[in-house]
Amino acid sequence: MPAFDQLNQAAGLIIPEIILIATVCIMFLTAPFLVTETGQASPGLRHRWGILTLLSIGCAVYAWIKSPLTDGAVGPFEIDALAWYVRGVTLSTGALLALLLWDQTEDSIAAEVFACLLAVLAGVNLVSVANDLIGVFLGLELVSIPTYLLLYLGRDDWQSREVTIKYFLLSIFSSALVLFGLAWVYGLAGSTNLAAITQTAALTGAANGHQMLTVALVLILCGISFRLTAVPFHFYAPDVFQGTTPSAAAMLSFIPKVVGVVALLQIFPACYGSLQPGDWIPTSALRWLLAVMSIITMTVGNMMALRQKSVLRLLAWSSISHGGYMLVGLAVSGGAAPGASASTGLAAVLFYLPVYGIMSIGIFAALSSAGTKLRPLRALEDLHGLSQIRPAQALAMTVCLFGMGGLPPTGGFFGKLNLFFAAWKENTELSRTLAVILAVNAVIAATYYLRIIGLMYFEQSTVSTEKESGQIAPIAALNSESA
Amino acid sequence: MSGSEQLTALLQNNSVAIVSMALWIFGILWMMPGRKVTPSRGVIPGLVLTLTGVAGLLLSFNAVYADVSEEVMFWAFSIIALVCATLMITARNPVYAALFFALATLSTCGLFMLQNAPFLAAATVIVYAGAVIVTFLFVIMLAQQSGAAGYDQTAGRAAPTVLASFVLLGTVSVLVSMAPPEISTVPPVDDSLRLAGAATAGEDAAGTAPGGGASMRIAPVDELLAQEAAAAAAAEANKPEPVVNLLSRATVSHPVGSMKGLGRSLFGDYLFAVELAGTILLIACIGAIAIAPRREEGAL
Amino acid sequence: MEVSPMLDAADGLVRIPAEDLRTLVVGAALFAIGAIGFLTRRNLILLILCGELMLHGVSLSLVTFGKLQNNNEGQAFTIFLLTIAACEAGLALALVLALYRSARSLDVRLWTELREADVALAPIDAPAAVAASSYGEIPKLTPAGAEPAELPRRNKPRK
Amino acid sequence: MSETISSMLPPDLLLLLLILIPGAPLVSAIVTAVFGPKLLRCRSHLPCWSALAVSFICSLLVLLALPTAADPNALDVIPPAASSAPDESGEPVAGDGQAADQQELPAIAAVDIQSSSRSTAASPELIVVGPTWLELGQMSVGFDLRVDSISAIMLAMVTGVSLLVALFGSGYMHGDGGYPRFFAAVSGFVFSMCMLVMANNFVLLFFFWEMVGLCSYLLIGFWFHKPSAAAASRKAFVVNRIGDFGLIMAIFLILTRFGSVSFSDVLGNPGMIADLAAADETLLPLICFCLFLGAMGKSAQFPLQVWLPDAMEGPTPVSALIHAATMVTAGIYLVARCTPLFMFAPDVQVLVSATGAITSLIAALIALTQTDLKRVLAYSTVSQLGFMFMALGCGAAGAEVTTPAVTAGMFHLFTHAYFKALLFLAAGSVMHAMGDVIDMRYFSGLRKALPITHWTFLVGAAALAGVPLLAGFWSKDEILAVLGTASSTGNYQSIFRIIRIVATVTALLTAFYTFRAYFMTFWGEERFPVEAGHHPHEATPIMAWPLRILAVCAALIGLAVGPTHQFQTYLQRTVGLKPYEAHFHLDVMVMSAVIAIAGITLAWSFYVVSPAVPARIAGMLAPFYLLSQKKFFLDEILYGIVVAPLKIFGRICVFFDRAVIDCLIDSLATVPASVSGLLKNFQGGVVTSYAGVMWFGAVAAVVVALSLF
Repeated sequence: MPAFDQLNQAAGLIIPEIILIATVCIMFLTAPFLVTETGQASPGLRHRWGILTLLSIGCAVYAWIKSPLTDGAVGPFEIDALAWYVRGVTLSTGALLALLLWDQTEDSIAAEVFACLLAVLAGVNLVSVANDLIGVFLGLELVSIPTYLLLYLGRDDWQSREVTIKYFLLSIFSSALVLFGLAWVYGLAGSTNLAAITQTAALTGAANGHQMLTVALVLILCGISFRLTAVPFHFYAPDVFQGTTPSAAAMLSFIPKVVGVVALLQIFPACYGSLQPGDWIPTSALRWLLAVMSIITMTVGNMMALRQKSVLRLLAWSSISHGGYMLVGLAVSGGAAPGASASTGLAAVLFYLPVYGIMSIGIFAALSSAGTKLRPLRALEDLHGLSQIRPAQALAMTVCLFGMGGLPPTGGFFGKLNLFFAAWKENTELSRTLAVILAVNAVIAATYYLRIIGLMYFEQSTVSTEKESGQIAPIAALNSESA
Repeated sequence: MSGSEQLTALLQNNSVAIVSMALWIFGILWMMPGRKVTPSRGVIPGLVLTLTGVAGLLLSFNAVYADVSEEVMFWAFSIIALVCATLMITARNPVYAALFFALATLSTCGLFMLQNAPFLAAATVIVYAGAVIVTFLFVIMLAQQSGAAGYDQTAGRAAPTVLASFVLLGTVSVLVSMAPPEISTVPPVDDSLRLAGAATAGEDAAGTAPGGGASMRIAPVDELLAQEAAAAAAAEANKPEPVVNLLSRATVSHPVGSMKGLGRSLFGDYLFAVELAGTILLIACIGAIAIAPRREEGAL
Repeated sequence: MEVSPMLDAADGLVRIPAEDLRTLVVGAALFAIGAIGFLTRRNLILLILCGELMLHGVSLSLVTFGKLQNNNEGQAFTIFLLTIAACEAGLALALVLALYRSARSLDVRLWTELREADVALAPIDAPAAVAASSYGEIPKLTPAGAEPAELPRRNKPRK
Repeated sequence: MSETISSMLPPDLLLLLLILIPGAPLVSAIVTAVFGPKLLRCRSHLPCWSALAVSFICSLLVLLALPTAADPNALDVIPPAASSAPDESGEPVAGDGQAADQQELPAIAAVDIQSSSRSTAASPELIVVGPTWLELGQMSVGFDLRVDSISAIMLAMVTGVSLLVALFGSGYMHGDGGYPRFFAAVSGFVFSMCMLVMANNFVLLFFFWEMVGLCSYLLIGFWFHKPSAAAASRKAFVVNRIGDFGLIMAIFLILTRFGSVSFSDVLGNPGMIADLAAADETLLPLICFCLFLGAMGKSAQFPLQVWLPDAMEGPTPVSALIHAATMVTAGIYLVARCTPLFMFAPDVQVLVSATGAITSLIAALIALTQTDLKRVLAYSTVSQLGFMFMALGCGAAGAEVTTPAVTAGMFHLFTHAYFKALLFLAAGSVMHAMGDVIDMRYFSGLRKALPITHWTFLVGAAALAGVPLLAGFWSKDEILAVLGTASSTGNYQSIFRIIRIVATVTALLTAFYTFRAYFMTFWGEERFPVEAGHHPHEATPIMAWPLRILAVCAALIGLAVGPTHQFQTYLQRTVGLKPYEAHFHLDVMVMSAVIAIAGITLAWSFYVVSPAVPARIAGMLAPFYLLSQKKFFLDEILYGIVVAPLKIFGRICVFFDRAVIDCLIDSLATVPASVSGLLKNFQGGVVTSYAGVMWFGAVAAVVVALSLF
């Protein structure tokens, strides 16, 4: 029975995700029994859940290393190089995020929080391994639904509720956009299977097919741009980052971007009949759209970041502008110019993703460990003189901010350089314009990153010294940065 | 053709659809609450405009189902769905809005029936009308015991939003009515695949059944055989082996939308997706519990 | 019986019959109407219902395409859509209740504490002022001996 | 003797010596800078002393070993392990001997020591091929070291004088708050100077040329809280930049035309120089002029001499170190080193001579009337540097004069280092005793109070004045002799005749003002300034012994190497110089002796016998006196023609910057603010309006994509 054989084999392809999801189920199902009705939990419960989480991620990493590559599979899952890479990135940053969440959560909700994190990681991985529109869609939802919970569970106050409802409403709105596009893609291609769509598209030239396909793809792009925080789909980011906990913000700054990029790379190349994302050559309309969006995103993100007084909001806008940088890579990914490698832009984006993730998580980790429960770091004034009070955190943050600003010799510098060269080497007017604007924006961005560093090192402190909390996360982030 | 000529041609060819959409727009705007709390202008003119608009839009397609009863059902369900949707988004009382939503959902389910999806129609009715709407109504009642609230009497930026939405709708309808998209149907199953499928399904020896048109009926066997011959000829034309979700294919014994066919699809091709959806449901359930305020110890 | 147009096409491409196009347009219209409601209304529950309406549009398109494509994938997709919509509805209800407990209102514009620092708040109408004018006054018994005051026409309760 | 030493020095050891010479001061500088303020404090001199001693000993060994170490004829006395290294190829070869060496000195990879392929008995040279440091196109710049005759002499002189100055300085600076800083800077300075003279390419030379400038900046501005010191250090730095501009232009020209910046390739290739000179007759004069411009800045030649007298604001040991013996000699060294280039630019050589003449005359005239003891010495330094340049430029008279000219200049540099260091240190001792008062009008008759200082100062002054048999006598004779030769041969006889007269007059003036200072300080009635307290004290032993040693050197060094022409013989073997037969010029000797004694007598008669005379003469020649006292108004003139116009230009620039550029930039900076001010209105916190913008964006994207499709 080939069909059922296929299914049986498919189970072997997603062992890391199965491990993660099994852990999620265990945690969700047992957690309520360890908490009293009023929400009291035995102190230190979070350590047990945290260890379980790390254990699960460790097992998933092991399974990931052992996992085979199945290029061109037709079943529900396909592990190509992209999926393999994304899995690695997700799991490793997931471990960092788990460490970051460790001391930021209360014992009573630790299980839910950690389980949500694992579910999110599994969702990202599933999007990357799915070989089916439905798989991609469910993966996306597996990312968003736990995210609502993470946002809500972080704190119990007005702001966290506001954050959750905002993210929730905009998320379902963007999901609807994606779904409408997906419905039309299915309708025009005749199958939800990405391999089948690829084949049909290659046979019938779907890239030049009906204009409805363009409409559908544009709607999908718009919906996914919400995850990439591309302007004008970015609105939730500043408000949400400002209102939620730093750990949730760290997750939110990175994971949705990964899942967005991966989802785009799963759906779009298939609709153009390319087996590999690297072969994808978008139509000029789509390229223009990506390019314009990236220009607007970079510029608006940086300009708005310049005027921020809240450090979390500033980081949100910087996250938006980073989304713009990534869009540059996507816009030039389909080189189309003779001699240019089509995958240069993609490679640059895929390199930039983990670099950005580590930097971003590092900054939020430093922020959350430098602040305290009583006095979290929110406004830029809170950072004054941080180097005297919390030198380790200030240093970690400085390193990460240097990376964000793209100053050599950090990874951020090479990431931006890769993107720049990818755009420059494509050697079209559009891509060169993109490259120039990228460079200009990098310069603008450097000013506010350096301003933060200046505040930390050259201003007088206003923060009272309190017991430090959560030293582990920034150090972990720093280590991975230097590695 | 230059851009302006193209635009003129476009407007001329789709004048009916465009005019009806304009009427519909005016209908929505008439009924939509304003920026400030003002008394309702009365629904009748808006309702008339909306009805005319919806009917005109559907008429502009200039097509009918082969079966008259189907045609009547289509008109009834479509118009009820769209008008109720319009009333729902313009209703000043959220209870009414929820009820209009229920009505729109029911009509949509009727359209599902028309599109060979009886199971889905039933499932949607059960899920939405039976669970979602009722729950929402409970919440509305709970929240608004004191009657009308100001925020239900106002709406922001109605005109630009309605225009933008109808630009999208107009784009879609003009695109598909001017040049109906050619969809790529899945190529017929060739012998080897069909054998594999036959071995799987056992009784599916008859191969595929065309689900085109309004057919829920089974085609005569000889016609099917002729079709199979044609399909074999097509398959021989050096095409690569098609990639399909085998178990989702409609067969003679499992036509599109039948419970068996859908079950084979869900628990065959989409087995993992079902498991995944189950996990998501679990997360959502526990999440909803976690979000819900904790009760005091001992309290119910 | 009408021969399916799909078998006429040698290259595997067929035109969608016009009668099914109508259904697709109905789906798109539901989607668009839902979007309008989502963007203009202020009641949290209505917003979520409008989101569901958009998903109805998507479901209708999927089901129609499923019929056209002669496979069950469209319907399977719809079922997953339904599942996710149910998940979101459940979460939404819990969330709305939690929000209602702290704000005592379902107005989405109350939730604007997080915004750019120097942007003016969107105006929020006082609900009390509205109750009188919207559905009209609740009929009361007039004092004995007085003529009942005639209600203005516009303020008649809407059916 | 040299044979025995070189046979004792296998190449490994030789390499070690070469590395130790700059390495020891570098280590000392780092150690003192890092540990000085907290750990060493008043013991900060110890690293410096030991490093300079090591450096000096190594320099001496190298100096003695050099003539044979790299001599191909002497190879057989070098152990076989090393004989593989100095081969004919000229490329670095890692022989067996080097393996052990690399283990010892892992920091310097692929070091090789070799005698150049061009090395002959006539010009021995040791070249260390260091790690490559800079690769630009075909240019590759490495830390290549080169020691040949001229470098060896410079090294010995620099390290020797520096060691004595450091000894003196530990006494002089005792108790100063910046004690560790002083020794760190001195060590750094010596390191830079050693590297400067050991560099084997122009870029490395330039690098350390700038390092020397930096260290001198730090040392001149040592008491930076004193406004005058800060201003002086700034002035020195800025004036030097003008010269550095010339040097860097010269290096660019050399790089582009010669395709290399290595001394071996450029200077050791007379054929190529001749070809280039023949191909483009303006090229070499241009290069040489630029090089000379650099030398003018560093060696304080007219009109860039203004920084040196002001630089006396630094501590007196610093004056002795930088402004008498070492740093200012860098310019002389550069011109001497580039003799092969200058040979093809006789016009520039004449310019060198003329500049030297003008400088020395002006400086001597100014020195006549200065009352600040250190300033007198500073102007005498400028004047003596002018002498050296006069000599260096004599090569214009013909190829056969070149080598005598260069050796004469270098010889004067060599002797001058000792007696000028001596004079400065003695002046420092006076200053120390007088409570930091150095104006000669406030004290006199110190010979009884400060006997050691008195005697040593007398020796130094006599040497400077050119009293026969003392150091200055021999070298000044050489210069006058070579000037005589130049004024009787070649194309520029008339010019050199004038220069010779100037030199003679300057020599007379030198003797006069030196002894004027001496008599004013040490003779006459015994007077002390109030700052000195009731009893001035003689120098402590740690200050006295360097004075004694230097006095002995100043007295004997000329006698030791002058009559035997050993210096000349040694120096001739530098690359680019031709050996010649040195001989005495009795006529010149007699004349210069007469001049010296005349000058001294005049000073004696004016300031000891009849102290009223100078005042009367000053009254008679009031305008000239004023001119001299005010330093010919050179500072003012420079201010008027250079600084003031630049200031006005600067004002204009500032105005332009404020009014135009700033306005532009400011308005540019308001763009993000205004744009974000507009954008912020979309960010009002209402979630449905966010969704609205998303929706508009999506619809716009659809429409745009379709219209572009």
